[in-house]
Amino acid sequence: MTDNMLPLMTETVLAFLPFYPLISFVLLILLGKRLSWRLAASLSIAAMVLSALSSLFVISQLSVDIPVITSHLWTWFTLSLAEGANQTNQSAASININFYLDGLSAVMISVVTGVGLLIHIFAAAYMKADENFSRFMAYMNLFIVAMLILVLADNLVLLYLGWEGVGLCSFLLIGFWYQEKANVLAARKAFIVTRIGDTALAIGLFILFKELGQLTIVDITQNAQLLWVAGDDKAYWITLLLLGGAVGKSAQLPLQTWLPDAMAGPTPVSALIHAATMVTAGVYLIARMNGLFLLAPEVMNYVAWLGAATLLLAGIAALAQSDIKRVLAYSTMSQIGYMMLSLGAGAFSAGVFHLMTHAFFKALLFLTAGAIIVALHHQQSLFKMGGLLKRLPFETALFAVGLVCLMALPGSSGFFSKEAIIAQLWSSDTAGPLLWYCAIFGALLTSIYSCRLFFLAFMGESRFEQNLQPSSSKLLKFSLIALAVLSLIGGVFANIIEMSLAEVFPLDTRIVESDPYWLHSVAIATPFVGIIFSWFYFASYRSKESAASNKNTFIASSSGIATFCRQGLAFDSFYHWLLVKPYCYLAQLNRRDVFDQLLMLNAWYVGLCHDVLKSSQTGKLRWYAAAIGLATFLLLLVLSVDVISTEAS
Amino acid sequence: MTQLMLQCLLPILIIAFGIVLSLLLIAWRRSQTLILIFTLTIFSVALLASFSLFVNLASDIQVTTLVKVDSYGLFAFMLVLIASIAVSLLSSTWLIHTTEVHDEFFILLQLVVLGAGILVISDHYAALFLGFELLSISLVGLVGYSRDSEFSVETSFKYLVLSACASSFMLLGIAFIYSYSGTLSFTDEPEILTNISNSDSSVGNVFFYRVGFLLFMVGIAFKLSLAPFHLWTPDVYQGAPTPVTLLLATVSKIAMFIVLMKFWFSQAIFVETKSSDENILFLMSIFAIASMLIGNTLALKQQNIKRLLAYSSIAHMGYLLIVLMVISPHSVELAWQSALFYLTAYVLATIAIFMTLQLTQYNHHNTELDVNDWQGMFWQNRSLALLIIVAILSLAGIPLTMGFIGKFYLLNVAVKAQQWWLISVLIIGSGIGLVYYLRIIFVLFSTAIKANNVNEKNNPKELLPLPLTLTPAMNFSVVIIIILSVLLGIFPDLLANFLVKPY
Amino acid sequence: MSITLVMCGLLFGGALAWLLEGIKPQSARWVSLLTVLVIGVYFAIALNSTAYDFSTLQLLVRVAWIPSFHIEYALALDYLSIVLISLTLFLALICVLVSWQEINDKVGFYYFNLLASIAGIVGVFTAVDMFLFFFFWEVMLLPITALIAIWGHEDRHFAAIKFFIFTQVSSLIMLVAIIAMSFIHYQQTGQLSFLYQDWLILDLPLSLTQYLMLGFFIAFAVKLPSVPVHSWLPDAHTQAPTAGSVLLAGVLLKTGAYGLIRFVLQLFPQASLNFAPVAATLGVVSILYGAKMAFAQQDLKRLVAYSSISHMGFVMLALFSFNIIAYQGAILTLVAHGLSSAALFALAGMIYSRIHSRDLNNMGGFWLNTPRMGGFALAFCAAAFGLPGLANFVAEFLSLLGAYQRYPILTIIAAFGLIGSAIYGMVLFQSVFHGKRQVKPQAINDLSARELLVFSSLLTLLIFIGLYPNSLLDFFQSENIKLVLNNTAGVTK
Amino acid sequence: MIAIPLSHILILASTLFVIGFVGVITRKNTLFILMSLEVMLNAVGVAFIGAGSAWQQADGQVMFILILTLAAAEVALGLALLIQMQRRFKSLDIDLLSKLKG
Repeated sequence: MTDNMLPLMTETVLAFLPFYPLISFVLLILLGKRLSWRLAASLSIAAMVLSALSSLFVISQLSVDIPVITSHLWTWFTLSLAEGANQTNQSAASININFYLDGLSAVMISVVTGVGLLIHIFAAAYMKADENFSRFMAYMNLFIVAMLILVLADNLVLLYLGWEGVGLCSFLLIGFWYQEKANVLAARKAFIVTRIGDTALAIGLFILFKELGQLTIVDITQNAQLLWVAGDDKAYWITLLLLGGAVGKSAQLPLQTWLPDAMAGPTPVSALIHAATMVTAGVYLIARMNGLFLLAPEVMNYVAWLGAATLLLAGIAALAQSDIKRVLAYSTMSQIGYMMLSLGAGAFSAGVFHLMTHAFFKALLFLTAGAIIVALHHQQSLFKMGGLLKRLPFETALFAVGLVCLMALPGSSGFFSKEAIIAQLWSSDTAGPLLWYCAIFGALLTSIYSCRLFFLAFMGESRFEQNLQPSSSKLLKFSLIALAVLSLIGGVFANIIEMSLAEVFPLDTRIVESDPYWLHSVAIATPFVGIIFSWFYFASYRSKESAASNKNTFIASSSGIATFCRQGLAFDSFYHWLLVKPYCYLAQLNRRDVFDQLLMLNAWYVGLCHDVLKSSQTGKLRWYAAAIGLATFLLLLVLSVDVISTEAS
Repeated sequence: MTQLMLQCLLPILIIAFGIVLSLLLIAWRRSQTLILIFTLTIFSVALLASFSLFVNLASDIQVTTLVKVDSYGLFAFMLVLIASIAVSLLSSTWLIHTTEVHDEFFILLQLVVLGAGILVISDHYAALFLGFELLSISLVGLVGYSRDSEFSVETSFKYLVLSACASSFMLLGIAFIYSYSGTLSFTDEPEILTNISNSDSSVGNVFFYRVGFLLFMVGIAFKLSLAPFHLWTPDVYQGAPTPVTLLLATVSKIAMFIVLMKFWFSQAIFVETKSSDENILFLMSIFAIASMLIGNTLALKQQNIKRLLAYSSIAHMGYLLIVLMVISPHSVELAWQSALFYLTAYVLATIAIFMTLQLTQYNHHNTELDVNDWQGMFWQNRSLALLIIVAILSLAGIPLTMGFIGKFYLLNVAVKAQQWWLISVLIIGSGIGLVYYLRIIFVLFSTAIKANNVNEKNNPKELLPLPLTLTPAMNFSVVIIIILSVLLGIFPDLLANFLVKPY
Repeated sequence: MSITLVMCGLLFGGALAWLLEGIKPQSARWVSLLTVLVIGVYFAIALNSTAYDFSTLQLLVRVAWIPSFHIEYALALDYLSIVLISLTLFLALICVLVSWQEINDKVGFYYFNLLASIAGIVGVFTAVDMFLFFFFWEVMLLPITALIAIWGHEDRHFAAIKFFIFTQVSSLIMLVAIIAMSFIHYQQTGQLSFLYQDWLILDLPLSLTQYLMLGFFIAFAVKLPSVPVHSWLPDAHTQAPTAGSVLLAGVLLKTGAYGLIRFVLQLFPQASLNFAPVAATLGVVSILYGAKMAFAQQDLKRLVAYSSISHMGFVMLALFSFNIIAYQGAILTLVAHGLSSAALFALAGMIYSRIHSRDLNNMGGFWLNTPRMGGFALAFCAAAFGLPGLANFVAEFLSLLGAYQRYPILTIIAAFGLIGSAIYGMVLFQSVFHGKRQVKPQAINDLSARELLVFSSLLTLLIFIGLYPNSLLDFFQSENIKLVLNNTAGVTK
Repeated sequence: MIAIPLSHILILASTLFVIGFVGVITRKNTLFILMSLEVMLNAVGVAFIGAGSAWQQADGQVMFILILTLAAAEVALGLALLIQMQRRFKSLDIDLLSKLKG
C-alpha cells in the first residue's frame, strides 16, 4: 500500500462506514421471519463489527497532521442564492452527503459503534425468544446507521437527517411491543416531544442559512466567527434554537418528559438509544456547534442552567421511582444534565468525555437491569425485588460496577469525567460557583438514589418469591463484562480524548483563577457523603429484619411529595393540561371543520330560501295575479324613487 | 308591397297558408297521420324557405311599418320551426294514447308558430301585439288540450287569466310609451323628436316612458317567466301535456326574447339622459338577478322533472337578460350573436330533455315523472341517458357542450359591459344550479334501489321501469342531438359564423 | 413530440376499455394498463428525441380553433409541465393498479373515466391558450366527478356535488378573468387573444390586475386547496374510490399549484407580489389548520385528506415567497406529495378492501398480520411528516428555507406544522398498526404482489428523490426560473 | 274644444285598469274575473285613444280595435273553460283550481 493509496482508502472506508448496518437492515426487513435467529443475529452483529472495525481504522488514521478526514459521497441538493442575499457572496450552497471525521466525531463513532456492537450482542441474546427478533435487530441496525450519519454529517441538513432518523428508530423501538397501549403511547410521546425540539432546530437552520448562506458546519463556524462578535443577536437566536433541538433530543428541561416513558421499550433499546447514544445527540450538537455557541455567551449560560436544572430535577425524581428502569432513565437525564452543564461552562471536552464514560456505564447499568428483569419474569418494580445479591451475584457485581461509575467514586470512569466537569465550573465565565453547588448537590443526589436503588434491589430480604430465570447466554455475559471493563477503565481514555478534541474545541484561554483549595476535596467527598447518608436513611431497605416483619410496607410511598417526585415533578400533567388537552379539545371541538360549516351554511341558507320561495308557489291563481300586481307596484316604486331623486337634482 | 317584401314574408305566409289548408284537410278527412305529415311538411317548407331567405338576405328589409325582416329574426324563426317539428313529433307519440280529437292540436300548433313568426319579425307594437296574442290564445288551447287530465282546466285557466292580465299590463305599457313618443314603431323616428310643437304639455314626459316601459316589461317578463313574474311557470309546465310544455319552454320563449331584443336595441335611442338610461338598466338587472337567483333556488330540491325544468328555465332567461346590458352600439352584434347562440343551446337541450321525458313518461303511464324515475337509466338505455347528460351539462354550462359556449358568450358580453354584479350573480346561480343538474345526472348512474333496500338486489324489475326500446328514427334523432350539442360545443364557429351577418 | 397524441391515446384506450367491457370485463383492466404503459413509454421516448430546450416554454402546436374569438389550440411544454405530466402518467399507472380488484362493477366505464381524466389533466398541464386551458380544466372534472359519484362510498353524491360546485364556481370566476384579459388584449392591440404568450407581454395597469389576479388565484386556491376554501377536499377524498383519491391528491391538486406558478405568478407579478403576504398567510394557516384537522379525524381517508391540505399550504407559502429555493421546494413538494399521498390513499384503499371500514377505531394491531403493509405504511407516514431521506423532507425543507428569506415570522409559525404533521402521522400509523387487534380475529392478508408493486415503486421514487433531489431540481435551476423570479423581484425594486 | 290633458286621460285609464285588476285578484267567481279582465282591457283602450288623439294619429284607435278582438277571443276561451269547470267541479270558485303547486 503506497502512501497515496492510504488517504483514498481511508475516505472510502469512511464513506462506507455507516452503511453496513443499512445493508443488514434491508436484508433483515426483506427476509424477515424467514431468517433463523442465528442468521439474523450474525447478520446484524457482523454489520456492527464491520462498522466498528472501520471506525477503528479511520480513527487510527487521524493524527495531528491529519486532523480531519472527509469523504464526499454525492451532492444532495444545491441551494441557489439570490445575489447579495447574504454576506458571503457565493451563488449557490451545496448540501452534500459528506462525512466529516474529526476528533469529536471520532469519539462519537467509537462510542456508537463500540457500545452499539456490545449492545447488539447483548440484544441478540436478550431478544432471542421474541418472535419478531429479526425486525428488532433491523431497527437496531437502522438506528446505528442514522446515529452514525448524525455524528459524521458535515452539514447540518445531513445531521438533521440522522437526527430525525434516530428519532424514528427510537419511536419504532419504544413501540416495538406494539400491542401494549402504554408502549404505543410512550413511543408517540417520545417522537412528538422530540419533534418539538427538532422543529426548533429546523428553524435554527433557516435562520442560519439566511444569515450565512451556509449549512456546512465548518463554514458556518468560520463565517460566524468572521462576521459576528460575541453576543451577536443572530448568534443568540440561532444557538437558542439549536439548543431547543438539543434539549428535545437529550431529554433536558423543558422537553424531558418523554424519556422516562420511553423505558417501555425493550431494555437493549433503553441502553443503546435512551442512555448511550441518541440522547447524547443534543450534547453532540452543541459540542459540534461550539464555535457558534461561543458567540452567544448568554445561551451558553442558559445551557448551563438548563443542564443544572435538569440534573437536579432528574435526581430528585429518581429518588422516588419504583421502577428500576425509570430510576436509570432519570439518572440518564441527570447525567446528560451534567454534560450540558459542562458544555454551558465551556468545558466541551469534559462534557464529551463524560458522554463517553456515561455511555459505557449507563449501558452497563441498563443491560444488567435488563438481565435482572428477565430473571425476575419481567418484574421491574424495585419494591418487588430485594436480596438479589445472593440470588444473582454476577448481575449484582456488574450492577455495582455501574453504580460506582455513576456515583463517580474515585477510580471509576465516571469519576474522571464528572470530576473534570465539576472542576471547571467554578471559574467558568458562563457558569460559576452557583452552578458548581448545583453540580455538587446533584452528585449527592446521584449517590443517594444509586444507593437506594442498590439497597432496594439487591439487599434486604428477597421479596420475589418465584424462581429466578437468569440467562446463561454467553453472548449476554460477554457483552456485560466488556461493558463493565470499559466502565471501570474508561478513565484511561481521558488523555486520548483530551488530545483528539483539542483540535475541535478552542483552547481554553481563560486565566484559571485560583479556585478555592477545597473544591476538589468537596467534589470527591460528596458521593461518599451520599452513601453514608443513604446507609442510614435507607437502613430499612437493606435490613432483613424489618422487612421480614412487615413485607408490605415497601410499596411506593403515596405521600404527595413522593408522588410529585415520582411523576417527574408533575411536568407531564402540566404539559398535559397546558398543551395536550387544549390541542385535543380544539381538535375535538372543530372536528366538523368550522370553515366547512361556514361554507355549508350557505348551502343551508339557499335551502332555506328554497323553502320560503316554494311556499310562494301556492297554486292559487288569485295570488299569482296579485303577485304580478305587487311586483309591478314595487318596481314602479323603485323607478319613481329614482325619478324623483334625479328630478330633484 | 314589392315582390321582395313578399319573399321576405314567405315563411310566415307558408305557415298561414298551411293553417288554412289544414282546416280544409280536416274538413276533408280526419286522420292523425295525415295532419301530422302535413304539419311537418308545412314546417319543413317554412324552414327551407326561411333558410334560403336567411342565406340570401342582403340586408334588413322593412316590410311596411309593421315588420322588419332581418337575419336574426329569421334565425330565431328557424329555431322556432325546429322546436315545433320536435313538438309535433313528440305529440304524435302522445296523441296516439289519448282519446282526444287530434287534428285541432296541429292547427293550434301552427297558429302558435305563426304567432311566433310574427313576433320575431315585428317592428311595431301592433305587430308585436298581434303575434303575442296569437301565440297566447293558441297556447291556452294547447295547454289544456288533454281534457281527461285532472289538471287541464286548472292549467288553462291559470294560463288564460294570467296571460290576459299580463297582456293588459303590456298594452297599458304600450299606451304609455305611445303617449310619450307618439309612434308605435320600434324604429321610426319618434314624433317626440320631430314634432316638438305639440300643444299638450304632458306629452313627452319621460316619466310616462318609464312607467310604460315597466308595464311593457311586465308582459314580456311574464311570457319569459322572469322573476318576479314567474309564479305561473311551474304550474302550467306541470299541468300541460309534455309536448306543449316543450312548446312553452322553447317557441314562446324564443319569440318573446327576440322581440324583446328588437324592442330593446331600437328603443335605446329613446333614452336621452344617462341617468334614465341607468334607471332602466337597473330595472333590467333586477329582473336578471332575481330570475337567476329565484329560478335556481326554487329548482334546488324539486323532484318533479317538469317543475324542475320550469324553474331552471326561469334561471336561464335570467342569464339571457345579460345580453341586454350592452350599451355601446358596436357591441350589439355580439349581443345578438350571444343571445342566439345561447338560445340555440338552450333549445337543443330543452328538446332533448323533453324528448326523453315524453318517451319515459309514456313508458311509465303517468304524468308525474319524478327525477328518481330515471334511476339507473345509464345502465339500461345508454343513448337516451347520454342525451340527458349532454343536455343537462349543456344547461349547466359545462364545457364540451353548447351550453358552455353560450355561457362563454354571455360572460363575454357581461365583461364587455362591465356588469360585475350580474356576473357574480350568474356565478352564484350557476353554482346553485349545479346541485340539481348534477342530481339528475347522478340519478341516471345510480343503481341503488329507491328505498335503499339493498336486500332486493336480485329483483331488478323494481329498479328498472325503463328498459324501453327506441325506434330507429328516435335513436337517430337522439344521436343527432347529442352530436350536434357536442360538436357545436367544441367547434362553436360552425354556428357562430352563421350568426354573423353576411353583410 | 405530440401531446395531442398522448391525450388521444389515453382517450382511445379508455374508449377501447369501455367497448371491451361488454365482451370481456377483465380485458378492460389490461387494456388500460397497456394504454398507460404505452403512452408513458411514448412520452419518455418522445421527450428524449426532441431537440427542444424545455427550460423555457416551447410551443408545440398552434392551430386556430375558434377563429371568431381568436382562440387557438395551442400546447406547450417546459420542464415544469414535463415533470407534472410524468407524475401524472406514473400515478395513472398506480391508479390502474390499485383499482385492479377494487372495481368490479362497470369496469370498462370506470377505466374510461380514469383515462379520460388523465387525458384532461395532461391537457391542463400543456395548454397555453387560456380558453383551451379552461376547457381542459373543466373537462377533467367530469370524469373525476363520475368516478366519485358512481364508484364512491356511501356519501358519494354529496361529495361529488360539493367537489364539482366548489371547483366550478371558482373556475367561473377564473373564466371571467380570462375573458377580461382577452378584452384588455383587444384594447391594447386591437385583437382578441387568449394566448398565454401574448398575455405575457401585455402592459397591465396595476389597479386592474389586482382583480384579475384574484380571479385566477381563487380558482387555483380552491383547487390547491387552501384554507378557507378547502372543505370540498376531505369529502371528495373520503368518498372517492381509491384510484379517485389517488388521482385527486396526486395530480388534481397539482393543477392548482401549476396554475399558480404558470399564470398567477407570471402573468401578474406585481399584483401577486402585493398579494403575497395574504397568500403566504393563507398557506401558513393551511399548514397548521390542515395538520390540526388531520389529527382530529377518525376516518382514515379524511385524515390523509386533511394532511394534503397541510402539505399544499407549504406550496402556497413557498410560491408566494418569490425565492428560487422556495420555488424549487414548491415544485418538489408537488412531486413528493403526489407520491406520498397517493401511497397513503392507496393504503387506505387496501385497508378498506380488507376490513370494509375507514374508521380508525375499527383498526389497530394490523402489524401482527400485515408487517409488510405496516412497513410501507410507516415509510409513507414518515414521508408525510417529512422524514429526511424521503422526498417530502427536501421539499418542505427547501420551501421553508426559501420562505424564511422573505417571511421569517410566518415561516417560523409554519414550522410548527412539522410538529402537527408528526402528530397526525403518528396517530395514523399507530392507530392502524399498533395496539391490540380491534376487530375480527381472522387474519388480514398482507400485501399481494400487485399491491407490493404499487407500494415499492412509490417508495423507491420517494427515496430516490429524497436522496437525490437534484435529479429533479436540476431542471429548475436554469435561467428561465431566475427570469421569472427576477421578473417579480424586478418589480419590487 | 278644450283639450283634456293627456296626463288626465292616462290617470283615468290607470284608475280603471287598477279597478279591473283589483277585481281579478279579489273576486272568487270565475265569471267576475273574466269581466274584470274586460275592464282592464278597456282601460287600456281608453289610454290608447287618448294618446292617439293627443298625437292626432289614428294609431291609437287601430290599437283599440285590435284590443277589442283580443277581448272577444279571450272571453270566448274563458267561457269555454268556465263551462268545463262548471261540469267538472260544479262550482265557479277559482280557488278550487290549486292542485298544482310547490
